[in-house]
Amino acid sequence: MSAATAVRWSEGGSQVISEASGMFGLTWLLIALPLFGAIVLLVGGRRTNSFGPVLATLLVGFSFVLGLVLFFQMLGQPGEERAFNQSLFEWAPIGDFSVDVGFQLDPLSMAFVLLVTFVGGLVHIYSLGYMADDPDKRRFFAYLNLFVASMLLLVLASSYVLVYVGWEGVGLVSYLLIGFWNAKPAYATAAKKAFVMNRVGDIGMSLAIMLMVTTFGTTAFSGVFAGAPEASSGALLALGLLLLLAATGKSAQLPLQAWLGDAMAGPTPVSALIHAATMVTAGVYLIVRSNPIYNLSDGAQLAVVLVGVLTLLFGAFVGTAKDDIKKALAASTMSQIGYMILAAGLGPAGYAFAIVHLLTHGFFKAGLFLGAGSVMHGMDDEVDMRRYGALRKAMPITFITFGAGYLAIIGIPPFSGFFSKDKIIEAALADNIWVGIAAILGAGITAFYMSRVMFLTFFGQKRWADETHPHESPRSMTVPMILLAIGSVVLGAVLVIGGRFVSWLEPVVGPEEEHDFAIPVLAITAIIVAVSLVGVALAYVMYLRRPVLVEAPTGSVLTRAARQDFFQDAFNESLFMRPGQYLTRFLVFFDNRVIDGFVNGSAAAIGGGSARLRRWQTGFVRSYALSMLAGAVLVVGVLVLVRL
Amino acid sequence: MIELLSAAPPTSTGEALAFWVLAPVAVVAAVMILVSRKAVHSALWMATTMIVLAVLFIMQGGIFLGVVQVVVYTGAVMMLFLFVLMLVGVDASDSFVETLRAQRVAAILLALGVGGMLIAAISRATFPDAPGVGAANDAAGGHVEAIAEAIFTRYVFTFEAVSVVLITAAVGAMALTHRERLTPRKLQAELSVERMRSEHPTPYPSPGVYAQHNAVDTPALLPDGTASDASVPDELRRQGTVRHTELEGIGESDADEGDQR
Amino acid sequence: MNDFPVLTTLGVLPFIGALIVAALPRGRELLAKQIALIVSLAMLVLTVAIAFAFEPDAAEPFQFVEKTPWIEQFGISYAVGVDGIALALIAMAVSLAPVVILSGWNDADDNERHRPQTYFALILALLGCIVYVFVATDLFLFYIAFEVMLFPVYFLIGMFGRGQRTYAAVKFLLYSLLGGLLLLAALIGLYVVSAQQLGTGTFDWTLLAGMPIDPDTQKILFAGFFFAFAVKAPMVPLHTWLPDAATSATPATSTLLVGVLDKVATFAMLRLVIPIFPDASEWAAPFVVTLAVISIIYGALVAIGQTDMYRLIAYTSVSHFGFIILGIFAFTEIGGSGSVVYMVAHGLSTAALFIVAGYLVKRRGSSLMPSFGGVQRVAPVLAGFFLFAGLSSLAMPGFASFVGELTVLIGSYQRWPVAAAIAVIGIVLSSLYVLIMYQRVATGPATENVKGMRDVFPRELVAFAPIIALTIAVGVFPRPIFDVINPAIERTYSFLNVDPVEPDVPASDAIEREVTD
Amino acid sequence: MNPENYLYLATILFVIGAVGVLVRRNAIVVFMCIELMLNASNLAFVSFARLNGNIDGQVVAFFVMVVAAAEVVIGLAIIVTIFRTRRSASVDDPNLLKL
Repeated sequence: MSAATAVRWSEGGSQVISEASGMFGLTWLLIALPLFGAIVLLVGGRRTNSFGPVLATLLVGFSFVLGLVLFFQMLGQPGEERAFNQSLFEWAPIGDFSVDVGFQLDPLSMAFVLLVTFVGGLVHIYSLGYMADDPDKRRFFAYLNLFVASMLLLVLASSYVLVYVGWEGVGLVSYLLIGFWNAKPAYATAAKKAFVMNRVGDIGMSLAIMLMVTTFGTTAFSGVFAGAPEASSGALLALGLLLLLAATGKSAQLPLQAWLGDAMAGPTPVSALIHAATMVTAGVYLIVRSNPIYNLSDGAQLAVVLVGVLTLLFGAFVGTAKDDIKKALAASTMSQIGYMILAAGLGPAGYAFAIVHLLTHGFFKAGLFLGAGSVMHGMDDEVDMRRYGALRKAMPITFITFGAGYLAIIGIPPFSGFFSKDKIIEAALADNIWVGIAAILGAGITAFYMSRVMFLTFFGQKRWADETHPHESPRSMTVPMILLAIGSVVLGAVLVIGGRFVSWLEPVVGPEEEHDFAIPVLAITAIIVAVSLVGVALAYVMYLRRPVLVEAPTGSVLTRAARQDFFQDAFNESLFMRPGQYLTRFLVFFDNRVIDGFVNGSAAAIGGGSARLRRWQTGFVRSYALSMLAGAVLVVGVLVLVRL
Repeated sequence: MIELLSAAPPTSTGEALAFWVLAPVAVVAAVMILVSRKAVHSALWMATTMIVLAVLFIMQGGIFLGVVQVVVYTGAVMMLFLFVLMLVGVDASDSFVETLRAQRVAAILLALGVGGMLIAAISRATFPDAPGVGAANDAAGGHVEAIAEAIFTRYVFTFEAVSVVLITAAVGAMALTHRERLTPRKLQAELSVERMRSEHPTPYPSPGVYAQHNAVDTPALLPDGTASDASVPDELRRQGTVRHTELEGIGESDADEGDQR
Repeated sequence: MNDFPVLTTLGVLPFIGALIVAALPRGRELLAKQIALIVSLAMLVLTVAIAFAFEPDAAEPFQFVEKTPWIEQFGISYAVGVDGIALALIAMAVSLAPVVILSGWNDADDNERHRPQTYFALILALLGCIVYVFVATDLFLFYIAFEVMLFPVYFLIGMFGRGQRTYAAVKFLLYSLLGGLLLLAALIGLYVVSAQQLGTGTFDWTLLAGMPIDPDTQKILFAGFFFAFAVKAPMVPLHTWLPDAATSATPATSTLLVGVLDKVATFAMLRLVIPIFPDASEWAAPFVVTLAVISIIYGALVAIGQTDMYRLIAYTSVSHFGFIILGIFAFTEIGGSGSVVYMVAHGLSTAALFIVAGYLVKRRGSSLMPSFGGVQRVAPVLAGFFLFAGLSSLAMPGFASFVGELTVLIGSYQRWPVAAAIAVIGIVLSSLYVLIMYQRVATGPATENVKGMRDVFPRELVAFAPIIALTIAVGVFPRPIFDVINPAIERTYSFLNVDPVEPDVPASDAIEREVTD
Repeated sequence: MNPENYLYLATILFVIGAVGVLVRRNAIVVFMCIELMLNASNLAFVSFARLNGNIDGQVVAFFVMVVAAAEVVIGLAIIVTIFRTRRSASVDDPNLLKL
C-alpha cells in the first residue's frame, strides 16, 4: 500500500489513511499490554496471586496513558490526516483474498480507546476493593484484562474479520464473567444464555463477512467502503441488516435483548464495564463504523431506527418495574443504547451524537453501576431496592456520585446526558415526528424509573433489617466513582458545546446535517426537560410521598408484564427453546432408532438369515445327497434345455 | 422277424431275446435291493444284477469286461460286502420308517426327474449305426489285445493313476481298520489273575442248545426257566441280535427293536 | 534435495517401533511406553525437518518422491511423495502422536487380558499406516494402507476399550470394510479404464489425475470412491459407527480415530476424487454440499441431545466434518484451503476434547455428564482445560478452528450462498452443545460425585500443553500453513472446469479508482 | 431291437440306485446302491463303445470298476470303523456332518 491513501467514503467523511509511524507505530501495544497481563495471570496460576491484580490494573493504566499520548499526537494532525493504519502480518492469505492483522487508529477508534482504557482502568481499581476477598480474584482480573484487550481489538481492527475476532473475544469474556460465580446454577445458565444469544447475532456478522468477500473480495474497511457505492442495492441492504443483526445481539437490542437482564449475575464491576459502558455499545460502534454502507441503504437505516425506538421504549418500560437495582439499571442500559442505535440509524445527522451519547453514557452508567455495587457492598449484597431506603446518610459519597449519574441520565442541564440525549431527540424529530415523540416519551419514562431508583435507594424510610450496617465503601471503590461522577457532570458539555466532537468525528462519518424546525430549538429542549421533570414528579408522588412496601404489590397487568420483561423469556422459550429441545430429542431418537436401527436391523437380518440357512445343514448325509441330486437335476435340466 | 431284423440291423434276434429276458431281471433285482429289509438279501439281489449286467456286457462285445465284472464284482466286491455284513450283524433287518421329512418323496421325484430328462435326452439323440467293436478288435488282433493296447498305450497315465488309487485305498483301509494298542498286551498270567479277582471266576454259561435253535445268539435257560443273558456273547448283546427262544414266547421282535435305535 | 528416502523412513519407523514394543516381555511396560514416546518424537523431528526442506512453490506436484516398481504386471509401484496438503496433515498427525501417547500413558495398565506393550505397538502401527495413507502416490499403496489401518483401530477398540467395545469395534470394522469394498471395486474399474485410456493399466496418481474418462463411467467410479470416504469421514447418514466407537475406545484411540484417521477421507476427496473424477465431482457437488449441510446441522442438533461426553464429541465431529466437506466441494481456493486448515484445527480441537474428557472420565469412572457437576470448584485447571477444548471446538477466534471455519464459510458462500447461510446456524448450535456440556460438567456447586477429584497432574499438563500451544499458534498465525497448502489446493482445483469466483465489485479496483481520482 | 434300449436300461438302473442312496439308511445298502449306479453307468459306457465302434468306452468302464473297487474298500473300512465306535451302520445315526 502506498504511504498515504485518500479514501472518500460515499456521503461520509473523507480521511487520509497513512501508515502508522512514530508514536502511532505503538498502536499494537494498546492491545498487547492488557493481553500480556491476561496471559501472565492465566498461565502463571497461583504464583501470580499476590501481584496479579495490581499488575493487571497497572497494565490497563499504561494502555490508557499510551492512548492519551496518541490522542494528543493525533490532535496535532490536521483533521483529515488523523487516520493511521498499522499492518502487523498477513493472517490468512489465499489467492487474491487476504486478511491482514492490522489496526486502524482514527478519531472514532481513538474515542473508544480512551473510553475503554479509562473506564476499564477505573473498574480495575474499583475491583481491587470490590473483589478483595474473592478467592478467584486473580482469575477475575485476568478476564478483565482479556476484556480490555478484546474490546480494544474490536475498535482498533482495520477489517471486519478482525472486528469479528474482538467481537467474539468480548463475548467470551462476557460469558466468563457473567458466569464468574457459576457455583450458582442460575448464573451459569445466564452466562450460557448471553453467549448463545450473542452467537445468534454473530450469524449476522459471519454472513456479512461472507457477503463482503463475495461482493468486494475483501473485508478491510478501506476496500469495503471504497467498493460500497458500486455494489448492488440488494447487497447493501443485506449487509446493513446483517450487521444490524450482529449489533442487536451484542448491544441487547430487540429482538436479541433477553440476555442482558440475566447478565447482571456477574460481579457488579463487570456489569459496569462490560454490560453498561463498553461491550454492549459495540453494536453502536459497528453501525457507525459501517456508515458508508448504511448511508447507501435507506431500508437498512429504517430497520436500525425501528430497532432503536422499540428497544428504547421496551427498556424504559421494563426499567419502571424492576425492583432489583442492577436489573433496573440493565433495563436502562438497554434503553439508552436504543437511543444510540436510533441516532446511528438517522445517518450523518446522528452518528456523532450516537457516539457522544455512548461516551457520556459510558461514564454515567458505569458510575451508576459502581454506585450500585457500592450500595450492595455496604448492604451485604442485597439487591432489592425495596429493602433499601434512606441510605444517603450512611453512604454520602456513593449518594453524591450516584446522584450525579442520575442527573446525567435523566438529562438535567448541564449534566452530560442532557447534551447528548437532547441532540439525539432533536435529530430524531427532524427525521420523523413520531420517532421524535417516542424518544421524548422515552426520556420521560427514563426520568421516572431513574428517580424511582434514586428515591427507593437513598431517600424515604429505612427498610433494611437492623442487623445490616450500611457503610461507605473503601477508597479504592470511591475514587473511581468520584472520577466517573466528574465525567458524568462535565463530559457532555465538553464534547458537545462548540461542536467539538462533531468536528472530531467528521473525517470518519461526514459532516453533521443541519435541520430546520418549525419551532425554535430551544423550545424543543425545554419540552424535553419538562417531560423529564414530569417523570421525576410522578416518581416523587409514587415513591417518596407514599410509603413503600417491602414486598412488591401485585401491580397492574402492565406492571406484571414489565416485571417479566414483557414475557421475553417465555416468548423465546416457547418459540425457540422448546421446539428446539423437542427437535433435538426427536433427532436423537431418530439417530438411535431409525438410522442406527436400520444399521443394526440389517445386521440382525443377516444374522437371522444365516441362522435360518444354517438349519438346512442338518448333518444328515442323505439330505446332502438329496441336494446333490437336486443339483444334478438342475444341471441335466439346463443341459437338456440348452443343448437340445 | 426277418423284417424286424432288417429294420434294426445292429441287433440279432438272439440278442433282443436275451435283452428282453435279462433287462427285467436286472430291473427287478435292482428294485429288490431297494426294498429288502435285510442287507444280506440286498447283497444277494445286487449279485444278481451284476451277473445280469456281466451278461449284457458280453452281449455287447465286452467279453473281457463281462469276465472282469463277474470276477471282480460278483467275486470280490460282493464278498467284501458280505464279510462286512457279517461283522455288523448279518441278521439285522432295517426299519423302513422314514425319519427325514419329505426325504422319500423328494428323492423319488428328483430321481424320476433325472431319469425322465435322461430318457428324453437319449430318445431325442441321434446315434450312429452301432457298428460294434469288432473292427477295433480286429485292428488290434483280438479283443483282449485291443483292450490291452488301449490301456497300456493311450490310457497308460490313467492306468498308473488308478493303480496309485488302488494302493492308496489298500493302505487306507488298513490304516482305518487298524486299532492302536493303547495298553500293553495282557499275558495269560495277568488274564488269569484278573479273572480270579473278578466277580465271575468261572466260565460263562454256554449258549442254549435247543431243537429249533443252536447258535451263539440263543441264550441258555436258567433252572427257573428265565433266559441267561450271560450265555450270549457281549458283542451280540450290544448289537441287539440276541434271539430269544420261542419257549419264552418273546419271539424275534427284540431284534427289530434293537436295530431301530 | 538429496536422495535419502525420508518418507519411507518416516513411514517405516513406527512399524519398527511397534515390533520392538510388541516384543518386549512382561514387566517391561515402562520401557515400552518410553520407546513409543521416543519413536513418536523422532517422527516429529523428522516431520519438522521435512517441513523445512519442503518448497511450497515447486512446480512438480510431489516432493521427496520415491518410486520403485512393485507388482509390474498390474502397474503397481511403491510410490510416495508429499504435497502441501499431505504435509500439513502429516504434521498434524505426528504432532498429536506424542500427545496421545502421553495422555494414554496408563490407559492399558488396568487391562487384565492385554498388555500395555500391545496397546502402544498398535498405536505406533496405526501411525505408520496413517503416514502411508498420506504419502502414497500410488493408488494401490494408498488402498492397502487405507484398509490395513482399520485393524490397529479394531484391536485398539476391541481389546482396550470399555463398555460395548466388541460391538463398537465390529461395527466400525464392518462399516469401513463395506466402504473399502466399494473403493476396491471402483479402484479395479479405474485400473481397467486406465488400461483403455493409457494403453497400460496403472495405479499411478500422476498418470491418473486428469486422465480423460467417459462421464458415465466417471460417475460410477466416483460413487464408489465417494461412498468409501463418506463412511470414513463420516457423513450423515453413514455416521452411526462413530459415536459407538468413540464411546467405547480409549481417549487416545478416539483422538487418533476421529482427529487423524478420519481426515484420510477428506484428504482423499481432495487428493483422489477431485483430480481423477473432476466432471463427476462437479456433477455431484450439489448433492454432496446438501449432505454436508445436513451433517453440520444434524450432527450439532444430535450432539446437543447427548448425555454422554464421548458421544457428544463424536457428534460434534460429524458436524465439523460437514464443514470440511462443504469447504472441499465449494471448489473455491478459499474453501479448499480453509477445509485443509479446518482438518488440522479439528484434529487439535478433537484431541483436546477427547483428552480432557478422558482425564475427567478416568477420575470419575463414567462418561455421563450427570455424573459430574461443579468440577470447576474442585479442579479449576482441569475445568479450564475443558473450557479451552470446548472453545476450540466452537471455533472461538484466536483458536485454530476459527481460521478453518471462517475460511470454509467464506469460500463456500462464494459458490453456494444458501448452503453456507444454513451452515452458519452451526455456529449457534456449536456454542450450545459446548456450553451445555461445560455447564453440566463444570459449573454449579461441587456435587458429591466430584468431591476430592484431583486437579491436573504434571503428566497430564505436559500432554495437554502442546495442544494449547498449537491451537493458539495456528489460530493467531496460520499463514505458514496457508503458504504450504495454497499451491496444492490450486493444483487440485485446476482439474475442474468450474468458473473461478470473482468478487462483484473488486475492492482493489475501487481503491485504485479513488486514488487516481 | 434298438441298441438304445441298453441306455434306457442303464438310466433306469441308475435312477433306482439313486433312490436307494437317498432312502436307505443302512450304510452298506447305500453302498450297494452306489455300486449299482456305477454299474449302470458302466453299462452305458459299454453301450456307447458298441454304438461308436471303438474300444475306449470299455476301457473307461474298466477304470470305473477299478476305482469302484478302491472306493468299496475304503468305504467299507470306514463303515467298520464307525460301527466299532457307534455300534450302528445307519447313515442317519451319526449325523457327523453337524457340529
